[in-house]
Amino acid sequence: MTELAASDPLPKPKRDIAPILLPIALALLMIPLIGSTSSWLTLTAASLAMGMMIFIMASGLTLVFGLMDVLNFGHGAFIAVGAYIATLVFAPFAASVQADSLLVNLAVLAPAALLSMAVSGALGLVVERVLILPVYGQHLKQILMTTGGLIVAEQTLYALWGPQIIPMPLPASLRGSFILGDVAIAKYRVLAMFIGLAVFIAIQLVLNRTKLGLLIRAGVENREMVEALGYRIRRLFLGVFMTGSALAGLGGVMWALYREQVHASMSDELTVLIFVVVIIGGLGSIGGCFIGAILVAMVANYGGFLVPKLALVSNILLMVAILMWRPRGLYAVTSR
Amino acid sequence: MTDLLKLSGVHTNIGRYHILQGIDLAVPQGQVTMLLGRNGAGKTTTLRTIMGLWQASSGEITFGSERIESRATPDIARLGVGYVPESMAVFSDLTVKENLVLAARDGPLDDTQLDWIFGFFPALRRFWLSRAGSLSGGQKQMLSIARAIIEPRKLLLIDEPTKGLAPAIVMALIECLKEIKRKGATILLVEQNFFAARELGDSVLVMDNGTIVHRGEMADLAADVPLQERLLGLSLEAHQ
Amino acid sequence: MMILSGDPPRSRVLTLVLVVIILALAATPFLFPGAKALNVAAKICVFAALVASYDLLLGYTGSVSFAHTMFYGIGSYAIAIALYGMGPNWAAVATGIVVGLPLAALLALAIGLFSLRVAAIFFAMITLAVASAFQVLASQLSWLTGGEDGRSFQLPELLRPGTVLISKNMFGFEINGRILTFYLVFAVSAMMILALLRVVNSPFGRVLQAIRENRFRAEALGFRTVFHLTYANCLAALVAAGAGVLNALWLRYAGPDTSLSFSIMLDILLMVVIGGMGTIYGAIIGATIFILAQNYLQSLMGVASKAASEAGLPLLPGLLHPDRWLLWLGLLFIASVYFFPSGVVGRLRHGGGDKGVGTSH
Amino acid sequence: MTLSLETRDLTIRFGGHVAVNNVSCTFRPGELTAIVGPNGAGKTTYFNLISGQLRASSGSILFDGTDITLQSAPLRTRAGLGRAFQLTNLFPNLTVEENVRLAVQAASGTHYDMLRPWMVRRDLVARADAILDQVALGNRRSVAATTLSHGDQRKLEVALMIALEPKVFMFDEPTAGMSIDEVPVVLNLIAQLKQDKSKIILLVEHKMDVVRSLADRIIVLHNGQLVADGQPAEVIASPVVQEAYLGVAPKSAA
Repeated sequence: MTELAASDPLPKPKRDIAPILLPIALALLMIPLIGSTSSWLTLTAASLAMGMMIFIMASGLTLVFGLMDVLNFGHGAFIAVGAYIATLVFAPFAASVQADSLLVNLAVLAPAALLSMAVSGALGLVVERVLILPVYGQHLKQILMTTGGLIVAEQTLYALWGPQIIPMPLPASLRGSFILGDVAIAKYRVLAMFIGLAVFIAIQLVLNRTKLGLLIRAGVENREMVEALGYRIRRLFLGVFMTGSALAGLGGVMWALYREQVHASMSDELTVLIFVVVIIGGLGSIGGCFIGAILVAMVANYGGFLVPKLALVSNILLMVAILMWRPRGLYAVTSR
Repeated sequence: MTDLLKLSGVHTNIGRYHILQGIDLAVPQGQVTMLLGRNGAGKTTTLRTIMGLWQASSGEITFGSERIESRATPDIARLGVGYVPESMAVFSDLTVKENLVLAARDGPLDDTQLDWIFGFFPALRRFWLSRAGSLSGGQKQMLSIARAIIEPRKLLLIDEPTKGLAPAIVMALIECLKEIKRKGATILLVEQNFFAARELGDSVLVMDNGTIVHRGEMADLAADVPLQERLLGLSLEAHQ
Repeated sequence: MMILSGDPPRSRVLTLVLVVIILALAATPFLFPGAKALNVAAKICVFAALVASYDLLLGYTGSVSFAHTMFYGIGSYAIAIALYGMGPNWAAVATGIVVGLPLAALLALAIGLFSLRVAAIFFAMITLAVASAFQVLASQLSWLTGGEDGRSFQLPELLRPGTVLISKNMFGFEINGRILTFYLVFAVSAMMILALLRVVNSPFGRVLQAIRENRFRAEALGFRTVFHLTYANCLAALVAAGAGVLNALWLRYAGPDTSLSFSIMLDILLMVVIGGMGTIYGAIIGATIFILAQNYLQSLMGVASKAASEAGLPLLPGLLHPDRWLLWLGLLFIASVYFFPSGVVGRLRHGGGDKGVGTSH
Repeated sequence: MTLSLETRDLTIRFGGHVAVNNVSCTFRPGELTAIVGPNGAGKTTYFNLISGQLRASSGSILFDGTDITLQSAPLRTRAGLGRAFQLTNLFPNLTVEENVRLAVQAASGTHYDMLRPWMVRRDLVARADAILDQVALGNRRSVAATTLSHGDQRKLEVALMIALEPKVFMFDEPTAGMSIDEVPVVLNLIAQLKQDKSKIILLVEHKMDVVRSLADRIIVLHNGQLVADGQPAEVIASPVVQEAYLGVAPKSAA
């Protein structure tokens, strides 16, 4: 492949870095407010871990919207389904989960996560074909149909598993914290951060370094032209939708382990959270979604520490503040 | 000479609008066929219907030996049809390189083909790694055309490539299209710039109100000023 | 005709159905004695008004709001907190109304100015987020709202069941404070629905429809659409809060489950879709069908579930359990959006030989 | 003070593309100005800048002595700028009469009247009906706008503008896509409006015969720039128009 050195200066567009600086500035601003460095480090680590989990859950939603102009109000259902499926694996292997060996734990955890992703991905296929296909291009009906889908999914979970909360204990080797001096960082949070970052980097690599990613980015901008170049975008979309659903499932498992419990109503709670994140990030923007997730988690953690009462409405306040600054979110996607 | 593309009795409705009202046309192999006509005559709709972006409500479209009127756009593209839309539709978020990588559907970019394209449009080499969105209108048009010819296509559908371009760029474009034609491509070209049309066209079709109102040799139309005026609604008084 | 603002039902069957519903509601205390029937009738009245106000948003402006129960809840809580705090007197009722309704309108104003500038999809998401924050807030501020338990309160003397206004030996029926409360609910709901009918058929209402049809063009005609949408949002919030007041007065209680929960939001969505969006009359039909089904079909489900479990069928008992009521509603909802988007009213009007679209002459 | 509409160095850029480039022009009452130029010359964009659908990158617009460059579209309409759109832009599921009534209502300043049913406003209804008769749509008044033929929809589009009682009429290709027999109705309407010498009329049009029969003045846009301005006969004959319309000169192509 030709790699040509540019002979003339390229008119590089200015990179919009203000949103990237935002969480950094917020974190730095909190050092004096929180006072103790160790608390600050703990809270920051907690924020990043939580942010990564939220990002994993929200990324599919924002990508699907950007690519196909479909807003799935039922995205939260994939999260709950993922979590429930994981309990299916956890229950019979409770002994392995509690074994004090990382390898044994992972031998249960990894298949559980994979199965969850497979099931929620498959569910994504069904949802796209049944609920979304008939209402492309009609926002109002999309909202109504997918809301209906959310109810049905949630109620089915109740019917199958009952209304009780199912405990989902952390595997033994992931309990406890890493202690660095007087800073304690929970082991599971480190894992969550690691997985979240891996997912983010993977998404970025796919989007920027592969032809598939180019297709997705091009499709976000102009679906017709991608088709006119000879690519079957419907299949591409279905693939993205299923990937997004599978990621939601993965996020569900991680969230369940974080809370150490599973409940059908978790989809409601998380739907709101991921909506706030994708609104803040700018509908359709992966980078915005990533920053938005971290911001939401930071506000929740720092806010919860400083002004516990405020934590209840902190998301809304954050959203209002961001939208006053940028009415279409941090990174507005150009085509809409 | 065989016809590469043939439309017979094609009607297209968009919503409640009956835009194409029975189009019969043939694009001979290896020629540049001009499609002229005033705004709203249905030229763009004709190209979009061929490309499958709008579904013909009736009629037949034959490409080579295949019937394509009910095929999906990607399948039509894969038969070897390149499309340069009126809006250029470059992917502005992608770099020039990435735009071309996508356009080279079946493999990596071919260096000789690329050098050939750079020969016409040096700007593309210069802005190889820039976002397409930062290009000027003319450069976007070049990219859009480059995208359609980066791999050999049997048929090119090009919609008003000179629209809104400065004269010097128009000249470069005309040269490029002539070269593509020499290489054996078949082109159906929508154009409002009559001089560009005269330079390039072998045969000509004129549309009005969703039908073809004139078909003939480009040279004949170019010589017949009253006919031009009648068909295109343009006044050429100043040249008399 | 003026009481209907020149927008009659325009279908003989629809007129008949509406008349039957309204007469049955009005005569419930006499026709169907018993607390349950009266409860169902009162709930139909309250929800008809609530759904009609939602229709103003969904059907006439095309914006999906998930914050409607929030306004409903504000009305309910305002009256409950006032009567709980100030004791069962009329001043408390007045305070609840004077505080609750403007509060709802103000909040709607803020949300509207904030989110109606951009796409409809933003409005839907933002209302969902705000409503859920409000729900959390209401359950956390338990010193004010009673938390998860809610607030029970006493009504003013006149409205209590024990207050006998006309004794049984006069007409053979006893008219007591409970029945008076029912008629209060009935009358206020009817007034609110008629007022909404007036609004949607006013010049203002036509602008709302114009915005729904083509917002860009409405702006080009000189209408500042953000303000129109925001006014509509405020009006809808006011009526919703009014319905909330009635609901609390009837139940003598306000709590998260009866006035704020997300499932009420879904009920409203379902009622408006079943009844027919953009008709106002659809609200009456939708509320009646839905609430009758909820109260009478749900018990049927219980019977079926028990039968299925006795027959030893797998899965079915769980799916038919009355608690899975929402599952079936969800399916019904999807089916009605898909197959039946114009609702009962749309079907009746269409089948009723009305060929005009919009208003006929 | 007489009515005036002026654009000063009006410019708009989309990314690297300058769609309208430093256009300065003053429009006078009693004068029908046709704006011509090839496809993509920036005519509709220029219209969108004046009527407020787009915001200028630089330059200003003065209307009736006020700088309206930063005003929103609704405010400009209220100030008296009326616009008929190139692509028919109606309220599809409302009746023909309701479409016009909405415009009449906007012109009368009735924005937030929500306590009276619309039929009580007989003045609005009567005016709407009168305008429908004027554009020969009186017999279609109670059908939905979407069921009208293309030509009738164009007429309705014009009716909406007339109903606004604007000081400036802006027609964007009013006869585009009309069948031959429908064209005269619209042209007669424009000719009628021309009788009122206190109004400014702007017309974007491709068909030169239409321009020649109606225009008092022609301005030519080419690649976003104003390249000619003057009497119809002299502008049409000028070489710059030939080049703008017909492309590069033959000698340079040789």
